[in-house]
Parts: sequence; structure tokens; C-alpha cells
Amino acid sequence: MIKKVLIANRGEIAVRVIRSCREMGIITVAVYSDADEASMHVRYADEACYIGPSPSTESYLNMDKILEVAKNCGAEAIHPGYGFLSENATFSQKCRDHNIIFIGPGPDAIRSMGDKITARKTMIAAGVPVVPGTTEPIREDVKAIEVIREIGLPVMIKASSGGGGKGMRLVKKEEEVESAIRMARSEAATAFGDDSVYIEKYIESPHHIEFQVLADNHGNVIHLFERECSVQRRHQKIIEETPSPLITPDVREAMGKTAVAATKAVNYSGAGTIEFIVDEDQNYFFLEMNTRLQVEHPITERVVGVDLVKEMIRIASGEPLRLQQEDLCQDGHAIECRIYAEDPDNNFMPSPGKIAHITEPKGLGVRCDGYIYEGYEIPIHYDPMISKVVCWSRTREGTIARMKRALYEYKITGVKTNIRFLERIMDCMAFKEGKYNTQFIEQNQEYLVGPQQGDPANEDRAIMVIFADYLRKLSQFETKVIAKNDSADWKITGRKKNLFT
Amino acid sequence: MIKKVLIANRGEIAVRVIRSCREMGIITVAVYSDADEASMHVRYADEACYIGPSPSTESYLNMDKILEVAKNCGAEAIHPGYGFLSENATFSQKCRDHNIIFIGPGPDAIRSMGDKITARKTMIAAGVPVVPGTTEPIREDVKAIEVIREIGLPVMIKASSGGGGKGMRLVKKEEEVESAIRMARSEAATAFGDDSVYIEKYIESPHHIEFQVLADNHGNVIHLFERECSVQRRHQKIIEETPSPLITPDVREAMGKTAVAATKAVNYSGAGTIEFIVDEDQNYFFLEMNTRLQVEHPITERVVGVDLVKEMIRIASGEPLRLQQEDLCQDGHAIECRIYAEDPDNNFMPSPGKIAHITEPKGLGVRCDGYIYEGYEIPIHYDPMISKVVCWSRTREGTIARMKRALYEYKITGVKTNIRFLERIMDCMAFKEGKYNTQFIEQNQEYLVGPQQGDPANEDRAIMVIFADYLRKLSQFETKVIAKNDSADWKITGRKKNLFT
Amino acid sequence: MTSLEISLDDRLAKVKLLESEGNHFRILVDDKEYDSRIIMVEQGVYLMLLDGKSYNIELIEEGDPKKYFINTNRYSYNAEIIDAEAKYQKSRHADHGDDDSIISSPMPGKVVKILVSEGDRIKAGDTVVVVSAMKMESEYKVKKDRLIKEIRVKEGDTVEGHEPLVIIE
Amino acid sequence: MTSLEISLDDRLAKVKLLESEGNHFRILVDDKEYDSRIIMVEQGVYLMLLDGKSYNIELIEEGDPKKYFINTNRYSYNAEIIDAEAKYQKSRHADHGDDDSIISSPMPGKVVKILVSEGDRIKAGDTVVVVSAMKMESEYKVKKDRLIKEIRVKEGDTVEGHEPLVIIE
Repeated sequence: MIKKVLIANRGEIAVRVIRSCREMGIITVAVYSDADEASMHVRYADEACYIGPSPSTESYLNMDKILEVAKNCGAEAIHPGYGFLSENATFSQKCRDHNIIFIGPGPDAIRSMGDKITARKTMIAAGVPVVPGTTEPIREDVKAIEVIREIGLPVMIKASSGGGGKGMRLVKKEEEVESAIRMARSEAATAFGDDSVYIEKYIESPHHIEFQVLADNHGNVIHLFERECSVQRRHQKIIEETPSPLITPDVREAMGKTAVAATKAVNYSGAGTIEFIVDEDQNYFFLEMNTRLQVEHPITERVVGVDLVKEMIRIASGEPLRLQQEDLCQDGHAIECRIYAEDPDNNFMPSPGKIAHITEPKGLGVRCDGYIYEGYEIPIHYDPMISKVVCWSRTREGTIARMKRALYEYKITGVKTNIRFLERIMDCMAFKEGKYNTQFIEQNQEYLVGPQQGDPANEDRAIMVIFADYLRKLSQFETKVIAKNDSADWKITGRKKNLFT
Repeated sequence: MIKKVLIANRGEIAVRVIRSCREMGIITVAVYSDADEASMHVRYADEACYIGPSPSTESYLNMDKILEVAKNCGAEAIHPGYGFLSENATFSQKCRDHNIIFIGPGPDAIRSMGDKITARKTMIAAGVPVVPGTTEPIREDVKAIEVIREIGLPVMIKASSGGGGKGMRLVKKEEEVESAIRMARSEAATAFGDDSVYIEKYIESPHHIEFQVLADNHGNVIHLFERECSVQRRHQKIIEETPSPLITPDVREAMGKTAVAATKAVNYSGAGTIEFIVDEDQNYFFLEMNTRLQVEHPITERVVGVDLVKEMIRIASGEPLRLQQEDLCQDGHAIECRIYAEDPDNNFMPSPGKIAHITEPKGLGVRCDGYIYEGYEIPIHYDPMISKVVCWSRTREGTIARMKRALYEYKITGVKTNIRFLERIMDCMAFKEGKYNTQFIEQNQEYLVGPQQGDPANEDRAIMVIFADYLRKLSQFETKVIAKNDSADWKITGRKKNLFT
Repeated sequence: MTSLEISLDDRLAKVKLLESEGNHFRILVDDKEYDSRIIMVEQGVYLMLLDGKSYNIELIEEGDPKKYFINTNRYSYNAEIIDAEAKYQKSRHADHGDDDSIISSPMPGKVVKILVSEGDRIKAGDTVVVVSAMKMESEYKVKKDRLIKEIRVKEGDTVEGHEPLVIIE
Repeated sequence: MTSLEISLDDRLAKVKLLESEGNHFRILVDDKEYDSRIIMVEQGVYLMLLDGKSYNIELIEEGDPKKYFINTNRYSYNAEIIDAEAKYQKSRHADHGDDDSIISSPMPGKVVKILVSEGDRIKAGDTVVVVSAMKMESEYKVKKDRLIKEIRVKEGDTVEGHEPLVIIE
């Protein structure tokens, strides 16, 4: 078994990986940039190594520096988390070349799935249904425009090396084409160091349903059922649940078998996710494979009762899978809400800053995976996701009620967050009935805007608290002045009226 | 269904009950004493009513005041939590007289089980095996001494109205008899308002195993399996787990049936616990029934997948049980550690005080039910338990590893706690092997004491941090002096050398 | 007793302290009288007990001890203590320049691209500058035909929130 | 540069600051030199990065800014900053009265029972007073034969930690 792991990541996922390592008795090494010196993953790991300046291109994406640090501290393996280098075939190859275990698939699997065009070709060959689209990566704006004209609008532009919604643009109108291509390529370059894109026919209002898979180095592949990820904003998931309220047991079984077949087709190893788009009639098409741990993996962990990070580490250590497909079942219902530092009332603008106060939800059936703490300054350089709330209960209805309770309990001040927005989703009839697709946010705008009309009694209470706080500061100031006056012969000028200026 | 519930309790259990009410859409009313004005249950409830001075006899045990408040605020039901009035037959009766639903059993069931002597008689009649002991409550020291001489030492003195280890004393030697009786009766009077005691033959080194039961008002009774509660200090549980590492499936089934029979024998309603003492050969004897929710109920919730507080409320509303015995099973393994504000290196002396800083454990398979927060002052008037950590995984071994991780993550400063002591228990071979009984703490003293020898490198690090903190304060002071000097014409006397005196 | 005005979003309320002892307050808000307990339980976190109800209200000072951002359960507000001095400051700032003449990002970020030069005449809807923060890129455009007067930043610069990036006319 | 002594339980260490910049420190502890980053991440919570390892150390001021209770992962310590003034204070307190002559509770609580009267002569092992705190009762006994000189509390009193309850001789 691996004895020491370097975590080439930051934020909540680095903390989450360290937790499982600690439970396995594995020594953990955090890496950090200038901005992350006091970040939770550095505090929580056994060891911590500096890897460079704040921009991720100079630190968390700096492969050679990370490998050098891993060598120096004697780490036998690297866990890449999600994002950053997690789906980088070159990094997986470099780890292999340096005799360091990459906790994830080998370079070939990443390459054939990470490159979305190769992935499509492989899936077509394996008999897996795919969405119509390009078969080659596009590196020039002119070429992209040409291809879009060929397929016909609407289309989706995606980063070839991408995932997680970054570098992704939906184009519906002719006049948006050029700007969309430019933005998608620029974002792709920043996020993945590769500005090539591919283009797919856009299917209106589909469901986004993905299957979790685990594959060992001995040819065994299992799936751990699905996650329904259709609640998206700007093609970024914000709420996920399992089981999906859409698919029937028969379709679930068929999709699970397809997911296992797709995984076997690329000789995969480790934890991965097969993403499907599904229409209202439960027809499903392979969309892409994420060759890494997903943000939303905890809902699967809860319902299937498996620690996915531990499984990844065991697989990377060469162990055969302990779990058999027939032992697995979905027990109860889990929902995850992603908490972002952003302003839902102002076009979801990111809201970095210093955490003034935080109270996290706890109690039965609630898991809260975060990394921020009081006094922590959320850096501007990285993703604005600050935590994930995962709730479970026996029924979907019970889980929604629990999530509402958890979001009510969750208080963060200092930065703006989407917590109230998530609460409104939990109250939304379409969500409660489980009748939603990827157009959910757009179609339910009217239910998702904040309360417009004031509540005079509530205003009065706010005013009184402010007043009490003002009086408290006033009396503290007076006490200080008196204390100073008593203990020394300082002269008091007593400009009390202007004390806060 | 009940619409508004008053919670006649405080601390973590009040917060825990409010959580379930909130998920059910029930309005909650907290009650509080002087000491608890800013306590978490007051902050978290929808409504909050003052009920009296800090000593519990004048507030949380003041039945008439609590009933008056319930009437005034329109609460239809009262949840008593554990401790305080939770096993008080008079209170259950008074609620009934005032047309308020007591979320718990009726006065007759509490009386026949709460009075330990009647309970023994009832159980004997129902064919349930019991431990040899007194058949009448004892109200005089002289009588108690006489009875002890009759049964023969060792004996256990217990509060007739008690539970939770309070007012309980083990007597092994002749010369301890008088002092033990006096202390037990005095503690019983303070905790339960009744100083009568009963006496049982003490069985050396038994296991303490209890069964959770649920009974509705329609004659249905189920059990939710056992909790092994043998890790005790001064007859107070500190660690509980389920399943028990001792009992075999056959014995589990037989004990479960006995628990259901015992529950039916008193026409019970609500959640209750049948406590057994079990010897190494798995012979079991009825010890007592706790006619309320237990501190350790969360491990059952996790392994059986049931919210016990919700079930209690549904039962109290008159609903029949939704769960059938044959639907229930134990999924995986759960352990609870109780966190006390106490000093394990100084005879577990309670350590009330102000919380300077707290970091609670989170992540997969960890539930932390507490009520303290930064800046909160733990009152001297109530129980020193501040939270409970509950861990789950598929296996007992995995759960112990997770608990170690959770305890490592748990940081509380300002008061002393037993966290490091609990960590040492997790490392103790007898515990790891599941081979322990109620003598565990005494028999493993050598493994449970803190590290005696210093670690010079660790000392050096502590010294450097203190030094850095001193330098920080020094520079802050200088900055303040300069700022003051710039902004006003105060004269600085500059006694820098003495700045911290 | 103490009396002053507090602005809460668009509302301006008169507040007067009638009586206080410890955390117990009698306060007049406009014409309504309240009798309440107001307890600071954590830094900036208040518990208010009023008519038997329990309310959690969080105050965040916004740089200035007289300016607050307030979170209540459903609503958030911006508030300000208005005393004589604040009134004077407000009257002075009333005729300050038009904010539309400055293009700024509401949050800290990095300037990714500047699409104009000083002296350029641009059309309504044209993009002036692209700023990236927390992995998201935002385009800042003009609403009317404009002249680029001054560019205060260059590509690659890290900028503060509300910092003027480009001055237009 | 700054130099002083710090006591850590029984140990007395000489500490000297060799260099510091921001949160980067070079420090001499007795004869050993360290090069480390020391960051206060939360109030009283420090992160120390030393030789590639990450350490969490928590400091609690014990009433006096020069006295600390310290939590490291496995060990806890009591520490004190010893400067010239502290040394003087210590020397003055050295010949202070024998603590055994005062019976006190180490924590706040309530006096449940006083079993002696002023002037009583009691025997080794006799209980003097019973104090209840957080629902647990503790008996305070004498180790040798003693005379009860003064009783400073009465039954039912609430007492602070370390407050003298009974004076014995």
C-alpha cells in the first residue's frame, strides 16, 4: 500500500483527499502557492511544500515543480483532485516517467477520453450512442465558424481538454458565433493550457445524467449508479442528486451497462464518470468521460456507502476491487448543493473576500465539505466554490426538507454567497416534483429571484440591531478613553461626536 | 400532525430536536434560563421563552412554568429531550391535564419503568430475566445499609428516578457504604428531585448492551437493534457503538424479541431503550428501561437509517409506525464519542469556561452534534457534555480509523476536553479488537494516560510560536501608540517595557 | 437619550433609545415602540428576542464603522448610521461626477484584454475591456457611442474592485 | 534583536530572534537555530511551516498576556514569557504562604455542604467541604490532622475557581 501521497490541488477537494489518506494511515503532503499559504489544506496536511506564485499556471499547473517537490519529500504517489492537472495526460505520463504513482488513469486513457474528439470516435467504435458533432479538434477561429455553419445552429462549443463547464459556450444566433469562439478559446487556454475546441449539435432541454465507474488494474469495472446533474447555471452544475428522478430501473440498468462498456473500451483505471445527455423519453447519448473524481462524488458515496478516494488509492496501489457489482445498491436519496462565493442578485458575479463569520450546517444526514474558516481570505485566483452541502434521507422528499434545513443553518458573512438562491430552488415546484432538465434555471426565473418587497417589521428589527451595535461601540470607546485616562497622564481631547471618523 | 413544539431542554439535544422539527415544518419554541440566554438552542429556535434563574430546579425542572409558557405561546406538544423532565411521570401527567401532547410515553409507563423497583417486578412478571436486588425504593440511610448487608457486597446504589449515571454509586467495601449512600441520594435529589434509591447486586465486568425500541399508540412495537455501551467512566457512558462486537446474530435476535416483549408489558408509546447487562457468555439480564431518547441515539439513526426524533413526533401525533421490523437491518458500523468539557489528566474534573476557538470535524461519515460556538461560555449549572461525534463506515475497523481522524480534526481551546483521552481509547488494543467490558477504562489505565515524556523538537516549536505571538502583540501595541499619536494630540508616556502588565 | 437616523436601503428611519439595561432595550423606530433583548453572541452575530420570537441578524461593517451590510433570514440590506457629520459629508458628495464615465469591475480581478486605445471613438455595445476573476471572464461594454479618454490599466494588471479601469466621455 | 526567556512547563528556554520578515522567522531556541514560517490563521491558532512539515499550534492566553496554555497535536503545555519584570515578580512571590493551608476548588461551582465549623480539629482524610459543578459533586478532604481556622463561604454559595473556601492550619 502507498505510504505517502502528495495532493496536487487546493481548497475543499485537497482537504477531502487528505481526510481519506489520514484514515488509511497515509502521510499527506500539501502543495501551495503564495495565495494559499494559510489555506486549510496546508493547515490540515502532515507536510506542506511551496510551489510558486498565486496564478495557477505558475503553481498548481506547474508539473515540473510539483514533480520535483514530490521527489524531494519522498511521496510515492500524487492525487490530482479535480481541475488543474487531474485530466492532463502529459502529467500522468511524467509521473510514470519519474516513477511516481499518478492516482488516476494512465496517459493513454486520459488522452483518448480527455480529447473529446478521440473519445467520440472510441465510443462510436464501442457501440455507445453519441451526439452529432465534429470529429477533429479546432485550433482556428475561421475553421470553427465554418464547422458551425455545417452542423447548423444551435451548437455547443467546448474545450477539447476541458470539463466542468469552463471554456464552454452555447451559440444560438449567427451574430454570437465569433465572440463565443474567442471567449471559449481564451477560457480554455487559461484553464487547461490548450485552446483547441470542438463543436457539438446542441440538444434542447436535455437531462444531464452521469454514471460513476471504478476500474482496477486487473480488468474489473463496476458502476456505482447515476447522478442527475441537470440543475446548471452557465453550464456549471450547482445541484446534483442520486437517484435521478427521471430514469426508470430498466433504463438505469441499461445505462449502467453502457457506462461499464465505455470504461472498458479505453482500458480505464481508477475512478471515472461517464456523462450522458438524456432526453425526456430517456434516450441517452454519451457526452464525455471525466477521467477523474467529480465535485459531486459525495452523493454517490452516501447512497452507495463507498469512500471513492480510498477506492482510488487502493486501485492505484495495485489492489483488485473489493466491491462486486451485485453487492451494490442505492440506499435512500442524496442531494448536493454547491456553495459559491458569488452574488446571485447581481448576475452571479464572483465575490472574493475575507470571511467575517461562518456557521456550518450539522446534524443527522448532513455532510458539509468546505475549506474556508473565519478570517480566511478567499483568493481571487481560483474557483469561487467554497463548499458543498450533501444531505441524505430515506426519501427524496425527506432529503429536500433536510437540505432546506441545512441551508437555513448555513450562515456566511463577509462575502456574498448563493445560499439563499439554493433555498429558493428547494422551494421551487418543478424541483420538488423532480420534473426539471438543464433548462431549469432559465425556465423558473420567476421563482428564483429574491424577495422584492420589504417587510417593515423585519426592517425595524435590523434597524434596532444596528442601533444596539452602534451603542455598544460608543460605550466601548468611552470605556477605553476612561481606562487610558486612569492609567496614564494622557490628555483627552474628547472628540466624542466624531469618534468614528 | 403537530404544528408547534416546545422543547423543554437545552444544549445539544435541544438543537438536535429543533433540527428534526424544522425538517418537518414544525414551529419550535425554545425555553431558557438566565445562564442560557445566548445559548445555541435559543438562537436556533423560531421562538424563545424565558423560564427562570440558572439552577435547573428553578428553570428546566420547573414544570408549572414550562406548561404556562407552552400554553401562552400556543405549543401543542412538548419534547423533553433527555435528562431534566424527560422521565418525570408527574410532568407527563400534567401535560395530559393541560391538553398538551407530551412527546414520550404516558405517566403510567414512565412510572412503572421510571421507578426501577416496579420495573423489575413488571419484567419478572413478563418473563424477562433480571439482576438480583431490592424490590422496594429506599428513602432512609439506615434502611439502605441494612439492605446492602442482606444482598452482600459488591452492590450498586442507583437513583430510583434516575438514569445517565447520575446518583449512581458502586460500593465494594464496608467502610464506603455510608458515604456512598449519602452522595447518591444528594445527587439524585439535585438531578431528579427525588432522593430515593434502590440497590442491586453488582455483576463484575459485565457488558452494557441496550436495545432501541419504538412503540406507537396502536399496539405496534419494533426494535432498532442494539448499542454496545460498555466504555464507561464513573458509570457514565463515553463511547457507544453498534453493532456490538460481543453478541452473535442469534443472541441479537433473542434480545430484540425480549426488548419488544418488555416494551409491550408496560403499554409503552414513543422511543425507549431497554438496557441489559450481559456477561462474557452472552447471558443477558434486564437492567432498566429508559423511557426517553438516549444521548447515544445517533449511532442507531446512522446504521438503521431512521430519524428517531421524527418517529417520536409522528407517534405522538397518533400516526401508526411506518416501519416494519422486517424492513430494518444494520447497515455498516457506527461509533459515538461524547465530548466533555473536563480535564482527563486531573481526574476528569469538569472544566467550564469560555470557548476561545473551535474547529469541528467534518467530511464523509462524520456527524458532529454540538451546541457550543466561539465566544460561548459553558455554564457551571448543567452537564459538561458539549458535543457528540458519530462516525460511520462499512466496517468496524474503518469506523475506528474515521473516528481517529475526526478526533484529530476536532480542536477546542478555552476549556479542557477529553478529546485526547478518546483518541487514546481508539488506539487501545482491547478496544480495537472489540474485547472490552464495563471495566475497560480501569483495566486499560496504562494505555490511557497522556504522554509523559517531552519531545524537545515539539517543545521548541511551541516556544517559537509563543515568541512570534509575543512579537505580534508588541508590534500591534507600537502601531496603536503611533496611530493615536498621529491622530490626536495625546501625550505618550511610552511605558513600552511594561506594556503587558 | 440617544436619538439618530439610520438608512436601510431606500428607507430612512428615526431611531430613539427610550431605555436600556444590559442587553435589554426599549427603542422607538419611527413611531413604533419595541421592547427587546439584543445580544451579540459572536463577533457581528446578533440574537434578538422580541415578543417571544428568536431572530438571528448578522452585521458586517463595510470598511467604515458607520456602514453595515445586514443579513436577516430572508432579506439582506445596506445600512448607514446618519449623524450630523454624515449628513454634511452626503451633501458635499451629492454633485460628484457621473459614475457612467468610469468603467470599473465590481470585484477584484485581472485585466485579460483591453480592446481600445486612448482617443478611440467606439460604438454602443462595443467591448472595452475583459476582466477575469475566479476563472470567469466578464466583458465590459459601453451603452452609448463614446470616446475613450484615458486607460488607467494594462493587460495583465491585477485590479481592486471598483477601481477605475477606463475613463470615457 | 529581541531576546528573552520562555518557560514551558519545567523547561526554561532562551529565545532569540535572528531575523524576521512578514511571517518568516529565523529564531534561536537555546542553541538550536530554526528557519520557519509562523502564521496566525485564526484568533490564537497558528500554522507553523518548518522543514516542509505543517504544524497546528493553538495558544490560549491565561488571563495575562504573558501566560499561555498551548495545545500541540499530542502535548499541551503551560508557558510564560519571562522578561526582567516577570523575574522580579517571581522573586517577590517565592516566599508566599503555603498553598496547602487553603482549601479551594479548581473550578467554579456551588458549595453543597460544609462539614466543619471554625475551630474544629479534624483528622487526616476527613471531608471538609463538598462542591458541585456541572452536576458532579467533589469532596475536599485534608491529608493530615488539621485545625479549621476560617470558613469563607456558606452552603449554597456560588464560587469561582481557585477561590479560597476554607483556611486550615
